Formats: sequence, C-alpha cells, structure tokens
Amino acid sequence: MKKIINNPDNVVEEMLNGMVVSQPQYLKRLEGFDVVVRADKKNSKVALVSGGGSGHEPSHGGFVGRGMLDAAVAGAVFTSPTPDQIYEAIKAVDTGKGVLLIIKNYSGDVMNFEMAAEMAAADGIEVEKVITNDDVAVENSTWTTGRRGIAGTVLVHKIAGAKAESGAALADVKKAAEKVIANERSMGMAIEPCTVPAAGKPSFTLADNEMEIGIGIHGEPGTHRESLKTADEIAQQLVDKILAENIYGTGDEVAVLVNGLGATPLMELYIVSAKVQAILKEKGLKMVKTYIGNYMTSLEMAGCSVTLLKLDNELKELLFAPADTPALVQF
Amino acid sequence: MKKIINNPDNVVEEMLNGMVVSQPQYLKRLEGFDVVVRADKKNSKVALVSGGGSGHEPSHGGFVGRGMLDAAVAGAVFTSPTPDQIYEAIKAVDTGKGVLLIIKNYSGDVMNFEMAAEMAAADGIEVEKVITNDDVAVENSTWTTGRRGIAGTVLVHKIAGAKAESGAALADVKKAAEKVIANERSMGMAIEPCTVPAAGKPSFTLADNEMEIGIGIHGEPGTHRESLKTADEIAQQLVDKILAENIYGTGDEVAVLVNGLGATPLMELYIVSAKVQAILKEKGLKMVKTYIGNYMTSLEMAGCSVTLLKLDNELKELLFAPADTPALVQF
Amino acid sequence: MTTAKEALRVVGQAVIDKKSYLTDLDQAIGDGDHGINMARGFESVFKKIAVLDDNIDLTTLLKTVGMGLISSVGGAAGPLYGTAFLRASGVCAGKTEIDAVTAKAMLDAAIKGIQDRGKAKKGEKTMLDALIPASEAMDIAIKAGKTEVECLADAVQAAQKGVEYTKTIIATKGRASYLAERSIGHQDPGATSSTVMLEALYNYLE
Amino acid sequence: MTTAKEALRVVGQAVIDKKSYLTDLDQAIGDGDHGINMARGFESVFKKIAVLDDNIDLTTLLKTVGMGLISSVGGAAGPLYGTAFLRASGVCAGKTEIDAVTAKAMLDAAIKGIQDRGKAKKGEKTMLDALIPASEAMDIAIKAGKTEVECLADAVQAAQKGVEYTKTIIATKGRASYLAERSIGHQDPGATSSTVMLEALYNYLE
Ligand SMILES: Nc1ncnc2c1ncn2[C@@H]1O[C@H](COP(=O)(O)OP(=O)(O)O)[C@@H](O)[C@H]1O
Ligand SMILES: Nc1ncnc2c1ncn2[C@@H]1O[C@H](COP(=O)(O)OP(=O)(O)O)[C@@H](O)[C@H]1O
Ligand SMILES: [Mg+2]
Ligand SMILES: [Mg+2]
Ligand SMILES: [Mg+2]
Ligand SMILES: [Mg+2]
Repeated sequence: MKKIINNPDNVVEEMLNGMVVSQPQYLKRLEGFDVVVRADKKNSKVALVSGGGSGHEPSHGGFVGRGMLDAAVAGAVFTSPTPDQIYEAIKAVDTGKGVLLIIKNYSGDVMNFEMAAEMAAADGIEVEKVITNDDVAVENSTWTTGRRGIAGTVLVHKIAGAKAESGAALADVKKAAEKVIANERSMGMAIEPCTVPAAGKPSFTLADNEMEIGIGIHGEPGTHRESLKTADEIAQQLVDKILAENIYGTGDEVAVLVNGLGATPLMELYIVSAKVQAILKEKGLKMVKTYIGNYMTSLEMAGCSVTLLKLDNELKELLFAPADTPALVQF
Repeated sequence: MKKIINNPDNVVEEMLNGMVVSQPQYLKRLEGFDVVVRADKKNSKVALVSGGGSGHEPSHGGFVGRGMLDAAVAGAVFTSPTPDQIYEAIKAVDTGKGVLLIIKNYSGDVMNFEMAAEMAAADGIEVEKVITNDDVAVENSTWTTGRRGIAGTVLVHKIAGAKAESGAALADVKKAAEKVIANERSMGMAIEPCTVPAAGKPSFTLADNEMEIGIGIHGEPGTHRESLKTADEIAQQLVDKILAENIYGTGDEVAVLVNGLGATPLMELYIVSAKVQAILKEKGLKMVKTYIGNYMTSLEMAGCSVTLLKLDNELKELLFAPADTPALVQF
Repeated sequence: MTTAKEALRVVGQAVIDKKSYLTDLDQAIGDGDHGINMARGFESVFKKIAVLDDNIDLTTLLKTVGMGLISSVGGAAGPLYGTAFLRASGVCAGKTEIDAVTAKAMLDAAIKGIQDRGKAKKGEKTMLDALIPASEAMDIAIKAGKTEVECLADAVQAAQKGVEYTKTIIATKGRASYLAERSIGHQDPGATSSTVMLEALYNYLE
Repeated sequence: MTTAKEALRVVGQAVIDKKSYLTDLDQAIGDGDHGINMARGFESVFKKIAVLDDNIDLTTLLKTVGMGLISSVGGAAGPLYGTAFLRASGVCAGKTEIDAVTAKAMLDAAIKGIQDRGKAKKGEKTMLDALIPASEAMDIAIKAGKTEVECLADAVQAAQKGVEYTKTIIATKGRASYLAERSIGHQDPGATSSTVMLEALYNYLE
C-alpha cells in the first residue's frame, strides 16, 4: 500500500482537520465529532445533512456550503457513520425548519441514519430522509437491497440544497430531492482498484487487460469483469445501460455528470465525455449542463461513472442556482 | 499501460473536443487548431494566453474563462505546442489592447512561445511574456536553464487574469504577473510515476517503499529518491525547501496551493494540507486562502506539490476577485 | 469463576483476533471492512466496560456493549449487532443465572432485533444464516434435555454449518447482494463473525 | 541517381525508425517524448514534401523541412531542428552541387541557428555536442583534402564520439539539467538524433 498518510487508523480525523484548517471560510468542525458544518452563520431554512463512509472526497464535506449541504458526517473509510454522530449533526444544523437527510442506499447507511433520525425525532426535531439509488449496475428488485446510491447523490445535494436555500418547506425540499432521485441514473466502471488504508491491500486485482463494469464506490467488485475496451466503447456501454431504463427520451433536457473515481486524469474523463455527449445528442437529448471531474470518488480507484439527470423547469432552475462550497462553486 | 482512451495518438484532439462539447458555456475551439478560447464575446481588455504540453489538466484549458485566461494552447502530451498554434491563439484573442503570454520555464515552451510572439509582433500585435519558475527543487544558477514553472503558474493565471479583467494596461498586467512569480515558490514529490500514452510505459519506476522528491510535472524523475515517509514528514520536507528561499517571514499573508498530480485522492491532499498549515502557522504566516485539488497535474502521477505565494494588498485583492472558468470558480 | 465481563472479553477478543480474516472475507464480496469495523467496535467496547465493576450484571453489561457497538462500528454490522446486544440485554434483566432457556430467549431477541433493523430473513446470506440455525439447534437441544454447554455446542455447530451454507447461496441483502451470482462460493463475513462469537463463548464456558 | 528529396526521406525515415530508442533515452533524463516528437515531425514533413517535385531544389526542400518541423515537433527539439534546417536552407540557395565546403557551411549555419535559439554551447549535454564536433571534424577533413563522402564519414565519427561524451557530463541546458548529477551516465537524446541523421545521410551517399 502506497499512500501519502501518517497512520491508516487516523486518516479520517486528519482529513477532517485538514479540511477545516485549510478552508475555514467554508467549513468548521463540530467539536468532538466527525462532522463538518457550514462556517457561516445559520440562517433559518431547512437544513440538509448527508454523509457516509469516508474515501469519497470531495463527497460529502466538500459540498457543505451555501446552496448545498449544511452538515456532512464522515464515517470510517467506506463505513457508514454511527447514529450518534449523525444525531449530533442534525442537532447542530436544525433551525426549527426541519432537517432532510440525504442517504445513499446501503444497508449500513440507511440503518445508521434511521437510528439517528429516531433519536432526533425523540428530541422533537422534524426529520425527513431521501435515499439515493442511482446506480443501474444493480438490478432493482423486491428481493434485493435495491440499487446503490453513487455519484448522482451530488446532484441531489445541489438541487435539494438550492431548494432549501430558496426558503422552501421541508416537504418541498424533500419532494425536489425525490424528483432528482426519480430522474437520475448512473453507471460506473474501473480499471484499477483502491486500497482501504486500514486493510492495507487492494480490494481486488485486475489484470493489465481487464476492467470491472458496474463498479460501486466502496472498492467492492463490480457486476462483471471484461477485457479492457476503448474509451468510446466504455462510454457506449455505460450510457446504453442508463438509457435502457427508458426514462430519457428525444427532446428531454438533461444534466450529465462524468465523474472520476479518484485516480483517473481529467484528460480521460474529457475523452469519455466527448463520446457520451455524442451518443446523447444522437439520441435527441439536450445537454444543458455537464459536470466533469472528481465528485464522488473511491479513494485512488481509477475509473469513472456517468450520471444522467432529466430536468424539468424546476430542477433546471435549481441546478443552475448559485452554490458556494469547497468543491462546487457556481454563480 | 492502462488508460481510458481510444488511441494514444489522438488523446489531445479527443480531449479538446470533449472539453468544448461538454462545457460550451465556457469554451470554444479555435477551428483547426489545438487551442481553446473563451466562449463569451471578447471584450476590450488585455488578453492572456497560456498553454504548454497536454497532460496537466485542468491546466491550462480549464482556466480559460472570465477572470483568468482568454486562450490555452495544447501541445502533444508533455510537449510544448508549436509556434503556429500559439500564434493563432494570440491573433484570436487580441482586441488591440495587447496579449500577455504566460509561459512555464522549459526550453521548449520558451522557444516556441517566443517564436510565436515574433510572428504576432510582425503583425503589429503588442505581445509581452512572463515566464513562471516557481519550482525550488531545481537550483537557479546562471549555468542552468533556471527553475521550472509548475503549479504556481495557476496563481499567475488567476491574478494576472483578474488584473486584465479590471481593465489594466498590458504593462500593468505583466507587472502583476511578475509580482506573483517573484513571490511564489513550489516544491513537489511523487509516489507513483505516469505513463505518456504514446510512450506506453511508465516514465520511471519506484519500489513500493520509495518516493521521488523534487518531481516536475512531465513524468521526468525528481532531484532524488528516498524511502517513503509519512505525510507529515513529506509536508515538512516540501515546506522547508520553500521556506529556505527566505522570502516568507512572520506576519506575511500567504496563499497556499496544495496541488494533486493526478492520481492522489483528495483525502491525502487534506492530510498534507493539515501539516502544511500547522508548519506555516508556527512560522507566523497568515494563510488567507488555500486551494486544494488537482490544478496542475502530470497525467495519472500520484503525488503532490505545495505552492506558497506571498501577498501584498494588490495581489490579495486580485486573488480574491471573481473568476468563472471550468476548473476555478470564485465569487 | 466465570463472570459476564470476562466472558464478554473473551468473545470480543476472538473477534479482534479474526480482524484480518473477516476483512478478507468482506473484500471478496463486500467492501473489505467487516473485520476492521468489528475490531474497532470491540476495542471501543473494551474501553467502556473497563470502568464497570468486575461483577457487573449481564443486563447492564450487554446494554453497554450494544450502545458501544452502535456508536463505534458503523456500517451495516454496527446497528445490527448493536441492536442484537441491546435486545438480548432486555431479556436477561433481573436474572442472576442464565439457563439454556434464557440463553435461547436472548438469542431469539437478538435475532428479532437484527430482523427489525435489517429486514432480512434466513437464506439471504447474512449473519442470520448463522444465528437462526443456532437458535433452532438450541431449541432441539433444550427439548432433548441437554445441559447448557451442550446446547451451546449444538448452536455453534449449527452456526458453522450455516456459514458453510452461505457459500452456496446468492446474497440478497447487504453489499454482497450487488454481486448477484458472483457472491456464490464466498462465505458471508457477518455469519462468520456471529459464529466466531458463539465459538468463543462456548470455548470459554466449556 | 540521388536526389535531395530521396536523401531527406532516408534521413527522416532513420529518425522515425529510432522512435522508441530516442524516447527511451529521453525517459531516462527528460520527459520521454523526443522520439515521439521527432517521428511526428518527420511524418508530417513527409506529407508536406510528398506534393513537391521529385527534383525539387535543396533550398526549397530544406525550407519546407524546417517549417514542417517547427509546426509539428514542438518541445525543445522543434524550434531547434526547425531553425537548423531553415538556416541550412539559406546557405545552399542557388547551388546545384553541394561540395564539402558548402556542406560544412550549411552545418555551421544550422549550429548557429540552434545556438541563437537555445543559447547553449558545447559541453552542456545537448545536440550541439554531436553537431559541433561533426563540424570540427569536417573542417579538418576538408583541409586534408578528403572527398565529400570521406568528410561526412569523419563528421559522423566525431558526432558518435560526441554522443559518448554526453554520457560523461552534467546537463546544464534542456530538461535534463533539472537532474544535475543524476544526468551523468546517460547519453543525450538530441545529440543522438543528430547523429542518427548524419549517419543516415552518410549511409545513403556512400
Ligand atoms: N439487512 C441485513 N440483515 C442482516 N445482516 C446484514 C444485513 N445487511 C448486511 N448484513 C450483514 O452485515 C455484514 C457486513 O457488515 P460490514 O462489512 O461491517 O458492513 P458494510 O456492509 O456496511 O460494510 C454482512 O456480511 C451481513 O452478514
Ligand atoms: N537550449 C538547448 N540548446 C540545444 N539543444 C537543446 C536545448 N534544450 C534542449 N536541447 C536538446 O533537445 C533535446 C530534447 O528534445 P525533446 O525531448 O524533443 O524536447 P523537450 O525537452 O521539450 O521534451 C535534448 O536532448 C537536447 O539535445
Ligand atoms: Mg462498509
Ligand atoms: Mg517534451
Ligand atoms: Mg463491509
Ligand atoms: Mg523530451
């Protein structure tokens, strides 16, 4: 394992410290907890709390700021945070207008956030939750845990964040978040695995000519392994799987997120994006906004995911609304 | 070589295409050339042109936009662009107020940009140049080519860009750029090499317990090799070398750039930044702004660099001025 | 003399000792953190129970363990095992001696807690595939009039068989479910850690 | 019969053939692109001269080569070799036969061009460490009354020695200068490509 760290057991603590001392204009630490909150004064609005295991940076702490999240809770690497931490985050950011929890669909995340929500509700805090599940690699059947939440979660942060900033009520912020979730799908792949610091060895191994398709964001293996293809073929494969969901049609306005998993150079993401845009254009979709870069990573995994979000007027306006966070600034 | 590409010989072309089709609100391609220019209407101001070899994304195309560059010229991977390309960029962005070339100090870059400047001057375009040389890994002696330009170049884009946007004359924009260059120093290191697509194999090899210190941004070996240290020791080593330049003193206001070389997770950059901030604080410096992320990369090299810039009132104001580009948005 | 605290220590230490084994199992079909999570959890629990009286009653002890696991493990295993210990704690309240019937009632409460939280049932390739068979085996053993330790021995054997069984099925709950067919051939980390705990308890009491 | 165009083709092809060798040399002490750059340059030049008359005069040919290299090679080598060919082209203007004296004058003009652009001198571990000794050897050969081909043979030998010499010195110009002492033991890629061109020309004419 080759990493620029001090101690595998301290990476989350030291990272959170690095975040707040480096960007005090955006973030402050909830003393004693693995939680970062907005540095500016709380204003009376619905508060957004997200989080999950660490290792997905800039998610989620990087999206704490005006127009997006109010707090992010950081678990151990790839491990959902515990309920007490989430509970503290909820208490810290509630202004009496209620709190929306944005949870990625993993058994662990859902259970821990739900326990925290129960604790906060017992305090009389109004808490609602949405569960992101954009990953089409995983079949959504009544038998399974359902699709995973991956990079599309960031678009939920963005749009629900803008809705909350507009002064909307908790129910409406939740509705906007759910609309994003209903209209977005993602699909990812990797050419190199990652190494959980405390585990010390790669989560899987790939031969020089292999890639994993349908990869998640926790170093877990994907749905299957194939021989390495060209960027165009990869883009085609990811987009085909998304389009097969049949929710995107000619004339639809969409946002695109070409997300790097951590170690993939922007050059490669641009090459993938070129093909993604070409396919979507051919299909008659209108790309009104594309995000390209590392938004939801998996430590130093090399690979990428593509997310598509169908926009109506409300979502489009919220997507384009200003945001000012460490990892996403728009105006 | 494992990359998400189509053809090693087409990466620059496909990347530039990906950039403009994905972010048409920011960028357009200079038809027939490896040049991206601002998509918005030219307004009458001093124009800034930078560029260099490709493989440093988001540098430089990612910094084309309001408050930063007007054009970026992309050479082959790690190879300075040719004079004819640079010349076209200059012609495309000049509004009669003159053009400032921001060149990283490499023989190739300097020669090609100078030839282009001669061609443009022959057309009657007023052209000035500044040469960035922030890398303290390389001794600056009269015998050598002088220090290299690395990540600090982005801060020159930012500050000279803000100065130009303010309507300043070419001489004053140049002066601001030179002030940044005089007051910034960088130092980098790597734990994994990168692979130039057309070369097909890593630029060097490192054992599992080795790192390169004093690394550049072109996959070239660094000044020396050491056994891998902790993040704190690495941060100390990089900062010590920068502080040894004796231009930063107690009470000085500084901007810090903790730059990833491409494959280093943000988590690691935050851990490094925590230590960098601690050392500088101890030294009595005031960190007024920190940038953390992939600003000047070296393909999928794993490693980082630290840049320090001493600010006076003018530089500080320009640093904090708005910018709206694909890779840096501030307001 | 055996104390509840000492028994718990032995059980926790067994899990900590299997940290990399459990992590390896989770790397194959999950995200490679189960051993790390559980070891972090029991180390945290050890600190919490260190301040308790050596002869602390089982109910208080298990409640401390449950709360401790919930606030230190995270992931799926944290809420599940945490809830399991809390529910078991409820069953033994006021009791000084734990007979086989009480032990089984505690195990069943734990299982119920895991199911309330995780919504899984037998055959979904989770810790339940060790725990439910363990409970069933105990039931039979109790009815056959076996001693406590014999009952526990049967429970351990059933749990071990349950772990083997998890190799043969597709996961439909937890992270491993994302692998579908690819999860076949691998044993479930959570079923394994459950069995490790039962084994340790048995070895200690025997 | 030899034509300028054919000679140029042979020289360019020799460089293209050494693409990976030159790139490997540049990986050791530079950024690993010299062979790639030069091959891209000559491939582009080949396309440009393909449309020229087969008996095109040397001046026009060299000018095309120089312009072609400048607009396709990039890096340090592009402006340097490009300028070199342009300057050489100036010297042979109007000449139909190239004797040894003219050849040396062309080489000297090329060297001067490289120095005007790159500000380097002998002993800095650059292409000049092949080209300047080649010129010096030609000078001696001409004074000794040798034939053109003999003069060229001596130039090639001197260039080869120059390449060997670059292994022994520290680079103070170009990217390799960043390596300081670490550049010792490695031969300069640019000196090598210069020598490859001279060798190819000699083999063709001989
Ligand atoms: N819904 C569930 N019900 C019961 N057990 C579950 C459930 N989901 C996961 N598990 C158990 O949790 C184990 C994984 O725990 P762990 O690796 O610590 O958490 P995570 O999957 O969040 O990384 C699985 O092996 C499985 O036994
Ligand atoms: N200032 C200079 N004068 C003469 N030759 C130089 C100079 N700088 C570099 N070179 C030559 O250029 C060669 C490197 O060319 P190349 O690798 O194509 O360019 P770059 O260094 O920009 O990647 C070196 O081996 C050296 O011979
Ligand atoms: Mg986990
Ligand atoms: Mg180069
Ligand atoms: Mg796990
Ligand atoms: Mg080179």
